[in-house]
Amino acid sequence: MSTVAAERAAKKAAKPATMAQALGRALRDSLAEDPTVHVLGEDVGVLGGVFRVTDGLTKEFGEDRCTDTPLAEAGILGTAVGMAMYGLRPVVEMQFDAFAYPAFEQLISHVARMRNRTQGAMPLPITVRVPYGGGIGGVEHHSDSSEAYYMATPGLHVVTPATVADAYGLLRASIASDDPVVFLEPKRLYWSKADWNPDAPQAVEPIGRAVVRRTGRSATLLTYGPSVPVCMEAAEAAVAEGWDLEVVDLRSLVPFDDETVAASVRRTGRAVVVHESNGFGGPGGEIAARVTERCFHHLEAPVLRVAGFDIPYPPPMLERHHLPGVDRILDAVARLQWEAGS
Amino acid sequence: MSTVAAERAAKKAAKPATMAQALGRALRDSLAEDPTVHVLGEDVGVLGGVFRVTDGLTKEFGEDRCTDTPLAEAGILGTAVGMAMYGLRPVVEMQFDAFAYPAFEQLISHVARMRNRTQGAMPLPITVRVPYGGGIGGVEHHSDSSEAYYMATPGLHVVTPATVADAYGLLRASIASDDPVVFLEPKRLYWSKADWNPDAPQAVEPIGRAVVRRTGRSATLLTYGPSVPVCMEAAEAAVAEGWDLEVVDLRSLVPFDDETVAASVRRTGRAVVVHESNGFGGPGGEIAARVTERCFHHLEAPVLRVAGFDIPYPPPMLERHHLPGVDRILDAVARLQWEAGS
Amino acid sequence: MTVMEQRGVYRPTPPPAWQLRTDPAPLLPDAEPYRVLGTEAAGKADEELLGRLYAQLVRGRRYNTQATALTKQGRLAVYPSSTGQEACEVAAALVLQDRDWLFPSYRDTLAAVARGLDPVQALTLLRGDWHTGYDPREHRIAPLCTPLATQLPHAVGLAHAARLKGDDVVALAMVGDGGTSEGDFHEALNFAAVWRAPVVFLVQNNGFAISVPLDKQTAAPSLAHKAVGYGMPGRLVDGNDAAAVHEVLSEAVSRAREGGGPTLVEAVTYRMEAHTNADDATRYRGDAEVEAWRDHDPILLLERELTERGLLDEDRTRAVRYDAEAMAADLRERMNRDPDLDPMDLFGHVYAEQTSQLREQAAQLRAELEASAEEGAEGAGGADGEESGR
Amino acid sequence: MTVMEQRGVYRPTPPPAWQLRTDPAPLLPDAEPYRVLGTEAAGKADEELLGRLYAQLVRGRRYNTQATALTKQGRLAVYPSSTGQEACEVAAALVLQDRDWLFPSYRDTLAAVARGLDPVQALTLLRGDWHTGYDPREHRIAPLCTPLATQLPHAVGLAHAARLKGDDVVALAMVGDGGTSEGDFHEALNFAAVWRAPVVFLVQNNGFAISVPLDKQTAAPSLAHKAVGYGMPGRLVDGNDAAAVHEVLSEAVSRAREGGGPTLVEAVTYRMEAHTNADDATRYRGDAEVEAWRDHDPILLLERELTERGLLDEDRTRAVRYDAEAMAADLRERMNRDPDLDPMDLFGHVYAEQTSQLREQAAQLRAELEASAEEGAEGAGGADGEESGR
Ligand SMILES: Cc1ncc(C[n+]2csc(CCOP(=O)(O)OP(=O)(O)O)c2C)c(N)n1
Ligand SMILES: Cc1ncc(C[n+]2csc(CCOP(=O)(O)OP(=O)(O)O)c2C)c(N)n1
Ligand SMILES: [Mg+2]
Ligand SMILES: [Mg+2]
Repeated sequence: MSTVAAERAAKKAAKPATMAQALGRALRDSLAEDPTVHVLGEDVGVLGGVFRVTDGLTKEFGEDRCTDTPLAEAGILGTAVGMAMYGLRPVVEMQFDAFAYPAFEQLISHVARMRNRTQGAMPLPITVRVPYGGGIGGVEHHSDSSEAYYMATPGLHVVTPATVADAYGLLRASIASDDPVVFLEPKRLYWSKADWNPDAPQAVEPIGRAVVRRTGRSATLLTYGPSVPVCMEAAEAAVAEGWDLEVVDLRSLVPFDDETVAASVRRTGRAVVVHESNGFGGPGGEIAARVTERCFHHLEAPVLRVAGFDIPYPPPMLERHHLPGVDRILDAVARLQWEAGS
Repeated sequence: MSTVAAERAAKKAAKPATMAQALGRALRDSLAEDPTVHVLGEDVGVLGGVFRVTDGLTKEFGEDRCTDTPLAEAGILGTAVGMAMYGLRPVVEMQFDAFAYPAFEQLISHVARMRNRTQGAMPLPITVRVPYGGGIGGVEHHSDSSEAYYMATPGLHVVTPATVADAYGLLRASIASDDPVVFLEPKRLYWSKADWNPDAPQAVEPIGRAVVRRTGRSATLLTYGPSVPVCMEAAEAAVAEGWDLEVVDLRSLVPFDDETVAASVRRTGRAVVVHESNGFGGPGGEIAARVTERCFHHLEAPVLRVAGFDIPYPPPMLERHHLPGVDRILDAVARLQWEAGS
Repeated sequence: MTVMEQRGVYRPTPPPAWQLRTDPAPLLPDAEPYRVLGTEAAGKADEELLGRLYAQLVRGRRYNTQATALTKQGRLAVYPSSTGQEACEVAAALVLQDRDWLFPSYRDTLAAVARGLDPVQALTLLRGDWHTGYDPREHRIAPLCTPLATQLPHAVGLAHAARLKGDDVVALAMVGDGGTSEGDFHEALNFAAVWRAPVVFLVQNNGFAISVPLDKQTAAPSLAHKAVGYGMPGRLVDGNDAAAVHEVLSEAVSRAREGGGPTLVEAVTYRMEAHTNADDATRYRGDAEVEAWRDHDPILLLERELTERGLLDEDRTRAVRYDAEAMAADLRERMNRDPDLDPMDLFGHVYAEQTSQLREQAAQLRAELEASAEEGAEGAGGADGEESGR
Repeated sequence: MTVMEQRGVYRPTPPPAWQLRTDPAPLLPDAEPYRVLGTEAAGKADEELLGRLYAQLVRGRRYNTQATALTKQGRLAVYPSSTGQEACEVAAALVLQDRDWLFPSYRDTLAAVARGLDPVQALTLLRGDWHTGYDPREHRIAPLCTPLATQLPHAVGLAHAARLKGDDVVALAMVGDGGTSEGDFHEALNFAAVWRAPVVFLVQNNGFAISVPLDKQTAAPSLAHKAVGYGMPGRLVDGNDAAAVHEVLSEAVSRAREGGGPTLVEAVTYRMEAHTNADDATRYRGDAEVEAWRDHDPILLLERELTERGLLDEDRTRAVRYDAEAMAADLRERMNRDPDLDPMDLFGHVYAEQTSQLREQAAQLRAELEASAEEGAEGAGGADGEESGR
């Protein structure tokens, strides 16, 4: 069968799959292919995780490969460090964003630095899976967007998928990476669906490459994770207003794909960064600053930011007012000084 | 005696004091004036802290007011939360920047949010003193610039002095604040000296106001804490190159003084943000982005950043290559596209 | 002499003069959970107290079933039921004086309610209209705590502060078996013992942390055995025996009140429902185990005792049930009303004073709300353009 | 059967059928630190071992004085001396097989040296030319750990991984009395016990955490009493009695090796010097206390024993001293040379592959270095424009 024919057949066999299923499949395939991969976390065993991402893994690979740990996040990540020191490749699940905070010291002071501290002698190929973001009606401490903390920590990769296929590809790549990766899973996309054939040969996306999800000429929306579908929707709605928006899904916050991003903004001359995380001190500042450094003379307007407000994450009944939505994105696009230039 | 005369007398009585002494005096005066103030931390008692900032406090106020705790940072901050819940005003010392990380969950999930979570019923007037930054030849984990983490956390104030007088005034204001304040003490300025009269009525600086340390017309250096003296030095050196640099000492990263900063940059049309913290994901991104948002049409060049490299803090013998110095600042100033405009 | 100076002035001395700092023997728990109901000790139990416990257990169970029902009607975002654990919840509330403080976890809304908090306020967090639905200082009930074990150092700090101020206040902090594995548990107990803070730690060992059974959580003889490592007494009690839990907690509260320092109490109980309504317990445990615990139901145990002793007649039972039903009906009725929310509250109480940044953001939201109200679209609530005084 | 499935299948059963999960009695430490030297047990001690311990103690003391001297000459940024604690340091090194792993804290460079690591490599961190001066995998010595107690979960994870792989490897992790207060201590011991990981935790209780004495650190009968709360044996040993520490650690290592799980060992010792050369111990402790411990010096204790038994003649003593002096001379000589540093190493090993951002930054530094080299200024080292292969 030719590659084209194979691809066509694979596409035909594709069935709707959720992002959670694709993530689970990535774990399964990693466990199957590489005996040094171990999954550990709270409730990842028989329960299959509170989001069911690890469903079936303990059954298929045994408790030694997919392990329910005691309830202690620093302990989980700390023991994962030890396991990685011995040559294993641990994949740690943090149950929710805010419950990764107890492991912060281990993450910052050890995970991120061990390779550097030992001049390359002891890399730590650990993947830390962190469900993040809101929009699922979670009560407090269940909806934080904590990516700014990880971005500010040299030595970590920070990756986040927005599609079912990327969920698989990026998680495989993260587990295969010889560096520690904080793998941020957008909670509200866990149940998002796409046609996907888990048995077809899957593309393993390289870490560190953004992708243009929609080409456009008026302005660029720079976004990632849970905000990607929102930006796509905004771009569709913008057509009616006469704007042809380009949408860039960053996919990897660290390393940052300056090339793809700058190329897009140079083309369009205008940009809005969109994310759920608080605006102040959030990822958008870094992104806007580096785009401006690189594209200053191409910019018709300052790079604007649409972000969560600078408040603790709100209670479920109010979260829709906090989360960047289509209208707020279009409002920002409207402020891109259209009278000023092209 | 007139105010002017009193001021003159006070100035005359001023003697060289170090920043560490001014901080200690601020603690002392706060303890003396307000019986609800309590100092706690590791070695803050008879030892007087590893930087001697709390020297003499236990002797003067007793162990109940200045308390050596067990060695557990989450426990220190967590018990401080409880003390504040009961109406006390704890001032917590973290021994070094990286040793504040174990307290991260308490800081993010409780300290920063308690007021908001309880709709104002339970504010937490806690000051967390964190010695930060490098330049003192410290071995690993003793020189982190962790301000980006705190800036990204709504509900915290983030304050850092650069002068002896500000050390006193800002710490007094932080302790008096009804909000939690992360008070970042630039380690390498602990022994910096200025003429200062501890017995003169002291200005208590309001939190949230930047100050122009040097006026200039060519470009603005936006900086804070340990980098302020470096920027002042750079500004002096710049004169020879024909640049008249303005230096803004931010003093408070949260709340951010957009007014003072934007006014300066609008005046000069060019800006460089200077800090020790890693560049990527560091405070500079936020600062550059918000300056650009506010001053876009006044800018002759993109706001540039001079920051620590995106690496784990280096060992003592190499740190001078990492820390932003005068040359690196002047190199950035030179890149502000002088041919392009005014 | 200050509080901090009251401690022994132990200094490490050379090993020839070494001695244990305290005698471990009295700190160790008994080998069996302490029980009252159905034992000789029951004879000594205060009848009035047993009656109050009974009324509260029945009310508590009804509260649990009502709250669970509200999740099905979409009136609660989530509910972690304490069905089966009512003896612990109720006893924890009843042993405290008004001036004492309770530090509940997310599962302990019932303890707050049994202490007198309005159930609607107790459930605010789980309904999702705000994080904490009551003024903690007014009720001396800390906010329901979700990040596990993080409330324990708070309890220690508060109790310590009260002691420093010379106030007669005890703090009782609740945590689950899973929560004992967290570092904050360790640090809190250690601080409490070193400071001799008037705190009681109540661990409800309900057998599971979500799906994880106790044997994957700890290898200790019992959780109460952890106490000796901090130099405080550890007590093991049958957590379904309301009289026993009350007695053990009362003793611990008295000891704390009298300056005797903290106590760790492990109450052995069982979580009869799933972790929350969102959980599927069949994935990790069998019916048989759950059924076995039904014989040891806290209401059943107490009812048996009261009946045998002729303390429970039909009138009393009816009155207790009536009271429970009235509470449930009121709760149902009030929870069925939509809470009155103002989106502008988002910007309230982030800081004592709003920063200029928050003022800008509030103005933005206000404008959005006004615009959508003008559009006649079903405006996103409270678009009156003013912050509520809430 | 997999490793994880070997645990008992304990399930919480209703309190009528309750039982302690393990017998606490054998887990509790004795009331006195175990001693060998000067006791009857000494008769059974292996003479060859005593001789080796002695040589290492003398060498260790010399190492400590030499390192301290190097701080005065500005050749070390800082040195936390283990003077007085050599028995623990040396015994920890000697009980391990080659394939076992050592997890030292910042104070434990001597343990690494006693295990055979080049002292210059051990001191790299404290000299300040790099963070870790050796390849941890080559030597089975984890990087010297500064954030307190954070190395303990690493030891557990490594030991667990080895067991999963079927390798006969034990991990020995060292921590101070102050470090036992950290949450990571708790979490590590709990994981170790639940997983029955082959780890030995050695707490050197040297009386102080910088200035804070033990009585402000814990109210426990002893630190070894913490063990029962995790379900592992706790052992108390005279930390200045090298033979006793060796014996207790050997037993613990053997138990771990044979699948018996972890042990917590508290060695009672004393820090004779200040916390580091930068510390001023007179601020928080008196001379009398320090002097009292001089009679209990680890070298003295062993010397007395060896002399009484006629195992230490002048030749032997001279040989031991000679060896120690040779080590010190070599160390001094090599530490007096400036290390050869390349600033471009800053960008090495942040990631497996340099990111484009780091490449840009490396280029910037390279340009700066070249410029300053050209200026003829005493160029900031290694400006050859290439990353070293270091
Ligand atoms: C720090 C932290 N980690 C993880 C969670 C997620 N979580 C919520 S409840 C729970 C299990 C708690 O078990 P236990 O302490 O036994 O209390 P129970 O639910 O049985 O009352 C977990 C893991 C959390 N809330 N906080
Ligand atoms: C997490 C953390 N907090 C604080 C420190 C600062 N610090 C370094 S050593 C020390 C005292 C440690 O005492 P102990 O554990 O008894 O070890 P010892 O120094 O006596 O060997 C402290 C507080 C640290 N290194 N790590
Ligand atoms: Mg439980
Ligand atoms: Mg010590």
